[in-house]
Amino acid sequence: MKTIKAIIRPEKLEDVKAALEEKGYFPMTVTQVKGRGAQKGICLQYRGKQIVVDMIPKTEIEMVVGDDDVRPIIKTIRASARTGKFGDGKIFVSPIELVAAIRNDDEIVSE
Amino acid sequence: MKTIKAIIRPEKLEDVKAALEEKGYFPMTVTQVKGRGAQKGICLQYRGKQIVVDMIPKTEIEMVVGDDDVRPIIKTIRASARTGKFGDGKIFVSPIELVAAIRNDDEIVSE
Amino acid sequence: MKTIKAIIRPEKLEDVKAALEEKGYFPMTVTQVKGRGAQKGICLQYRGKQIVVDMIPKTEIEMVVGDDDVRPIIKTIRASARTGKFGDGKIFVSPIELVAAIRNDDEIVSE
Amino acid sequence: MVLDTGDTAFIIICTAMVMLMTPGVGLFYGGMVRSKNIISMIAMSFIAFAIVSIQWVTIGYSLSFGHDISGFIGGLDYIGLTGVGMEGEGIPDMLFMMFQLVFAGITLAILTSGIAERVKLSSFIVLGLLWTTLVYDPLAHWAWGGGWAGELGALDFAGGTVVHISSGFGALALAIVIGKRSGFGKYSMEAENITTTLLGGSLLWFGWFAFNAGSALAANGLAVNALVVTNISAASGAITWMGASWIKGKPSSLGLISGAVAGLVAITPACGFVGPMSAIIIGGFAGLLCYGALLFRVRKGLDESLDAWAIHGMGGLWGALATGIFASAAIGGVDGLIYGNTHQFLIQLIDASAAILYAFVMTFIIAKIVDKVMGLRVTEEEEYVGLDISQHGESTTA
Amino acid sequence: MVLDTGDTAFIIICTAMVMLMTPGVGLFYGGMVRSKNIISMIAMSFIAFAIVSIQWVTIGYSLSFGHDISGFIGGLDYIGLTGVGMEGEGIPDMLFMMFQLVFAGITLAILTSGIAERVKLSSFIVLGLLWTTLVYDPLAHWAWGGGWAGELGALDFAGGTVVHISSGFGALALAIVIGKRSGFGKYSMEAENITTTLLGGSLLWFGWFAFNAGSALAANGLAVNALVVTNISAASGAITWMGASWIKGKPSSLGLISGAVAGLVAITPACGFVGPMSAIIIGGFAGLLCYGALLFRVRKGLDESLDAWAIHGMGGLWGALATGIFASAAIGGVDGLIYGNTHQFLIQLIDASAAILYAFVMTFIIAKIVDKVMGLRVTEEEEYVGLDISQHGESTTA
Amino acid sequence: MVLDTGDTAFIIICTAMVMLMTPGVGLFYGGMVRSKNIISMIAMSFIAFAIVSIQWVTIGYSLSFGHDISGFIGGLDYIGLTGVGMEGEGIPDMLFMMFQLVFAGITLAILTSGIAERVKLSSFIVLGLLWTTLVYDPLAHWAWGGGWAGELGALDFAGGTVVHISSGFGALALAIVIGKRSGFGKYSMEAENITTTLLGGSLLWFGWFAFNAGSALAANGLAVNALVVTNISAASGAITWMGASWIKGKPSSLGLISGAVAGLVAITPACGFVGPMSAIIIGGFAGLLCYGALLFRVRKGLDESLDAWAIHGMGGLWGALATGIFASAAIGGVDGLIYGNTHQFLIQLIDASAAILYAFVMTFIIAKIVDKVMGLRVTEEEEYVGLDISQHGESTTA
Ligand SMILES: Nc1ncnc2c1ncn2[C@@H]1O[C@H](COP(=O)(O)OP(=O)(O)O)[C@@H](O)[C@H]1O
Ligand SMILES: Nc1ncnc2c1ncn2[C@@H]1O[C@H](COP(=O)(O)OP(=O)(O)O)[C@@H](O)[C@H]1O
Ligand SMILES: Nc1ncnc2c1ncn2[C@@H]1O[C@H](COP(=O)(O)OP(=O)(O)O)[C@@H](O)[C@H]1O
Repeated sequence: MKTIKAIIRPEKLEDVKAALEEKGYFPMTVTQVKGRGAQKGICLQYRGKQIVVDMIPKTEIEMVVGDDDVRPIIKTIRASARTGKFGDGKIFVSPIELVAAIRNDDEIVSE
Repeated sequence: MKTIKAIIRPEKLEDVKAALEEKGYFPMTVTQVKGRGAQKGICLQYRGKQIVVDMIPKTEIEMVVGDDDVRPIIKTIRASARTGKFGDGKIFVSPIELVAAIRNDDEIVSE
Repeated sequence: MKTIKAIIRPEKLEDVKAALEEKGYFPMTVTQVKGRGAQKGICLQYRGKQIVVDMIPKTEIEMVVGDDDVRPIIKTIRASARTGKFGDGKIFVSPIELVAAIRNDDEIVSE
Repeated sequence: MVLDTGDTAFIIICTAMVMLMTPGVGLFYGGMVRSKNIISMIAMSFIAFAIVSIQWVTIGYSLSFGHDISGFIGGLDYIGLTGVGMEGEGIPDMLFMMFQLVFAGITLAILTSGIAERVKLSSFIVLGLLWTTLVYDPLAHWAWGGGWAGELGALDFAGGTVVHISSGFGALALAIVIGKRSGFGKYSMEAENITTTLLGGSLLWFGWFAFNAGSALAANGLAVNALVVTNISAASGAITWMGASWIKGKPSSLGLISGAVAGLVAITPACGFVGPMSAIIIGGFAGLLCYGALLFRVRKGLDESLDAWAIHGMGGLWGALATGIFASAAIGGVDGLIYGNTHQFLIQLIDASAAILYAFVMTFIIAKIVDKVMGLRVTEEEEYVGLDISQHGESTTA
Repeated sequence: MVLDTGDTAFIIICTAMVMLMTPGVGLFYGGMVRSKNIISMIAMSFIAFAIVSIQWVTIGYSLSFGHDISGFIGGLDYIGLTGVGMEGEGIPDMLFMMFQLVFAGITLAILTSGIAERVKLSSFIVLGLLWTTLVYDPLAHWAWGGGWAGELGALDFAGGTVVHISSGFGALALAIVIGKRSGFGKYSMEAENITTTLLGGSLLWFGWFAFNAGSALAANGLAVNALVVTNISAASGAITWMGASWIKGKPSSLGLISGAVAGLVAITPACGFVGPMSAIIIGGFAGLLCYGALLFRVRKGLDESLDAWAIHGMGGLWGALATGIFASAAIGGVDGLIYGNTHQFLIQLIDASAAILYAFVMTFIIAKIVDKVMGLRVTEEEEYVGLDISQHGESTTA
Repeated sequence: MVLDTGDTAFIIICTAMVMLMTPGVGLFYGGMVRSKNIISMIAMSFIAFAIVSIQWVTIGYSLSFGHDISGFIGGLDYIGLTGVGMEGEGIPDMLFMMFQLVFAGITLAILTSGIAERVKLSSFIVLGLLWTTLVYDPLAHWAWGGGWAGELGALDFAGGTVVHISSGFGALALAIVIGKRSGFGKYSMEAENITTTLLGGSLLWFGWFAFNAGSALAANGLAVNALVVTNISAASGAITWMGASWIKGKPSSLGLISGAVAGLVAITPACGFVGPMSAIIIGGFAGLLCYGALLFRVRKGLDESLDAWAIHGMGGLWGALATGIFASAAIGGVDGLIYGNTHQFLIQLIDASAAILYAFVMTFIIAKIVDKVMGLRVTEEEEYVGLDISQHGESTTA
């Protein structure tokens, strides 16, 4: 199992959700975060000076999925969240060793 | 070391905290999130139509613990957060390689 | 690649950001969380009784970085976020297998 | 008598200020529910005001202030405001009608306490129309429209029985019929937007000056007396509730503002009859009593969620009796118990008891009927998701 | 005539209440934009009020109420308030000036709907000063200052054309000149702080009593009529809009409060001329019409963002016509269409059409000029970051 | 003289409006502290109002308005409101008492600026009772109750020295005694709920009309003058502060509203004596001066946290002097410096200086004593956790 953490533009959340749904991926956890990338946020011009607004609101989507689903999900997120401009976000993938349900005793152990 | 991420019903947080305390587990970080599981959220009937409310507020508890504590903690969370109905949440376990204190130079490296 | 998750005092965020910037580390994602450490939060005396305020607002900084950057970043965070008192926070390091940009098709795979 | 511009100006402004109390109740309540129901609470206050506005000008005013029928209800003389003119004593009759309208509106808003976070919107509208017609209008008639209570000599200057006992005990009946919120008693359901509640409370305190002073229907000494004792009672209630809750734990801001409201409720029937020093006692005791009632309710596991019963019901009861105790002929022409007039106290007791009984029983019956016919309560899922989304399709960050 | 303390007290308080409507508009709008622009919306209302306050006492009042020049504009007699004294009929002239000031202030605040979330602050200030001078002041003169519309016999009791048509159609022109918010139509831009909007709406409803009743300029029967029909129309509008949106989906609280505002707008020109039962119809139809206008606007992809056009513009138009339809000589001395007076209806039609045309075209021209000279709109980055940060250097949690 | 219904109506409503300013201060301040202390700030305003309400009717009114003792303090004639009746000149004496009560209440609320986010609740209550008795009551007596300042001919129409200098310089003394907030100067403590501050500011602006116009104690031309100049000064202060802060950086909404408050403060003593064009200057300069004072305070590392000193203290001082400069006999019967009356200016200078000295020193002493006896400040942990939790056991999402 892997966990995919995608940091996207908040205004793209609906599109991403819809695109994932279409492909059959439902479960996810969403958090409101703020962030900056390598571009250090957004530069505003103000009377000749540059003012950097460095903490931009972003939406973080976390999905724990089977190993084979990682690629299609990344593709789907990219397709639906991309604008081509700085600030589109990043996707991070890391390992999950165990997924346990709370409602019942179901468990999936990653080998 | 492992990190246990439990996504539970917000109204169960107090119970879960109390249950963990009783077993001697204190440290944790809590985040307000929203999410949906495989059931795609909650279905409301509205004049014959189905309206799906898909982003339900949840509480995420994150605890970084020793490997041997994983099982008892999962058990405790399950016991205190379970209602038996859809939406009870999930527990994810993943590896942590290093824990460093900020107050002093203590560190625990996972082997 | 590694992900560094630092849980710090909210009032230290500006200092930590500035210190990291100085060292050239920009990208990060920041979340408002609450937490308690081994000290079980903060104890207030109230008419002889002890009242524990156990969920203290904290700021979580997450940074995905190359393996070699882990040590200097931890050092920088410690230097800028430390007060020496309980509640200073923790830093957790865990593995990242893949970093994918959304804006374009750049990817970095951890070996 | 000719119209007086001072009195007319006064009551027009008072009407506006009392109107503002209705969203005030919405904000006051809205801050005390979980955030997923805050829109619902505020919207119900608006809806209460809107539907009562139309009900009142079409039929309610007539039922309350039309010619008396058997001491119980008013006749249909003023239906659609026919015959309500621009003449009057000091102020136009039409203005009196309007001033009474805003009282009817806020009363229904107070009632929403008993069904908070679980009522079906459509059912609330039906219930609200029935309640204002079958409970509020008769009670207004009894006290002020020529009904039996007024005839008996019961004193209710600004609505202790009509507004507060009716809505407080009504809310209790509703809470019993609709049942507890799911999870009540199992996990905490604490106030989530206290700032909003404090804002709502401010608007209530502000509007209450108009509510009570305006009930003199003229800008005269009696209005000033009402103004002064109203403020004293509010302050006194705030202090005693805060003090009592301090002894038990920490002095919460919710206790402070609830105490103020308790003091305001209790002085409402009395404010045209008692003096400043009595007001300190009336408000102070109201703070303690209502706080006690709240603790009692919680202990009993009753989910009258936002304490309309404890504060408006019990505060209104205490106010009605206190009027019978502290009334001073020098102020309002009637003496109370402390001046040896047992008779007045008994009248107050009868009046309050009748109002309690009537409001509780009628509300219970109406609620049961609405529940049978269309279901009073949302489904479990709708309740879990919250009324903002399930009833209004909306959500708010604050 | 001597001053009357009742009337003077009345209009002083009404002035304060109408003043409160301006931040009321700010809160109402502020809750409907994305949180990153909430400060900007509220601040623009304050700024509107501040700059109009100074404009009005230096020149605006004179342009509106100075001696008539060709029916179009007032002369410069009252520049700097020279000659505006403490005498007057019932109330001091100076108080009349002040009561009119708060009307001018709120009108500019309403206009900000059309440029919400994308206007450059400095340009708004210049635009606002031009607009109030070149659009508001002439319109106020036409209707109330001795201009052609008043002479023609057009009825506008409290500002249907002057305040609502002007700001509503002005906002439409602005929206066209400034262009859509980036992302409009592509992703949802739903209201994020509905509680704030409901609070703003409450202050509007409250203040509107003063807006309309105060326009009688005396605490008399006419003021009371205005008060009563204002409330009825608001309630009626709230109910029909809620009802209509219920049929299409869920009854949102935004619909409820928008309907109330629609009802309030529509009754504004009419409130001194029509009776209570007409008010039910005027408000009820306003709720439906403005809701329809909103849906139409959305369908057309027009980003007149906070619906000043749909609610104030179309509601104001309907109100102007409704005055010509439902006016009753028994109330305001003039009969309308339903009493057989076609003439009055035609006058209303001419007046409203002229106001629409003038407001739309002039606003369009002013906006174009400001846009050319200094740029009306922030940069894409500034818009993305939000006006709170980019224009004010601030941000707020709520 | 007989009572006048217009005047009585006017002052009753003004009383209610000024009352609303006290929670207005709470909201204004509450939005500017960190969210963990927002309840505490608002609650302190309520508590201030509640305890002053009781203090005033029992003893405070008498100390302020009882028969003069050596020009310094009032006698005990009116203890418990004995002898305060329903007769009076134009308005009942009892109403005058009540109107004065709301002034005393808000003044204590303003004072909380200096101890924000770090005061122990119990100590604040004791301090507040001492302060209102030993600082406010004498100052009110000096100016309005027959004390030396009034006798000397000092002009203070609505409370420049009594309300604003006293609370502003008092807050400064408190801030010095209690010490900086922990972390002050080390990390940023910016306003977190600006919407709440803007709302509070709106209520202040609204209530200030009643504060100043009501101080005429009659609905007459003088009240209208006060109303008009009050608004002009507020607008002018808002514009200059915004402008000045624009030059230095971005025009924040907090600067805008602070400038409005600065203008309102400065016009307070002057509003019954100066005309509209003077008001533009008074308010405009107040905006600049108070902004400068704020920058000075920050530079000096003084943690008078919410700038009561910069705005109320310095604004009040400027207002007192400005009254001596711009007063015009045509308006309030006295000429000022610009009409050649140096004498009046000197009187104003003496009066303001005495008030500053008295308020600062007495507050300092009281604060020191309370600190010694019971500790003025919470512990470090309590401060870190925030006063909402540590003093009230509550927390709020907004
Ligand atoms: N290395 C990283 N570690 C943690 N978060 C990151 C990293 N890089 C990017 N992010 C997150 O992704 C968001 C968007 O990143 P990117 O598109 O690179 O940003 P930008 O163009 O705004 O600089 C950032 O705001 C931040 O929250
Ligand atoms: N695979 C997953 N990845 C990320 N989050 C998940 C996943 N599955 C469940 N969750 C989180 O756990 C919550 C509860 O899950 P579950 O009990 O399956 O939900 P539900 O019954 O509401 O569909 C979800 O709202 C979501 O936040
Ligand atoms: N083992 C852990 N797992 C998850 N979060 C932790 C852990 N230990 C500490 N934290 C987080 O770090 C914060 C600060 O920790 P620490 O400095 O130990 O806290 P404190 O002194 O407040 O007890 C906590 O509030 C919590 O959010």
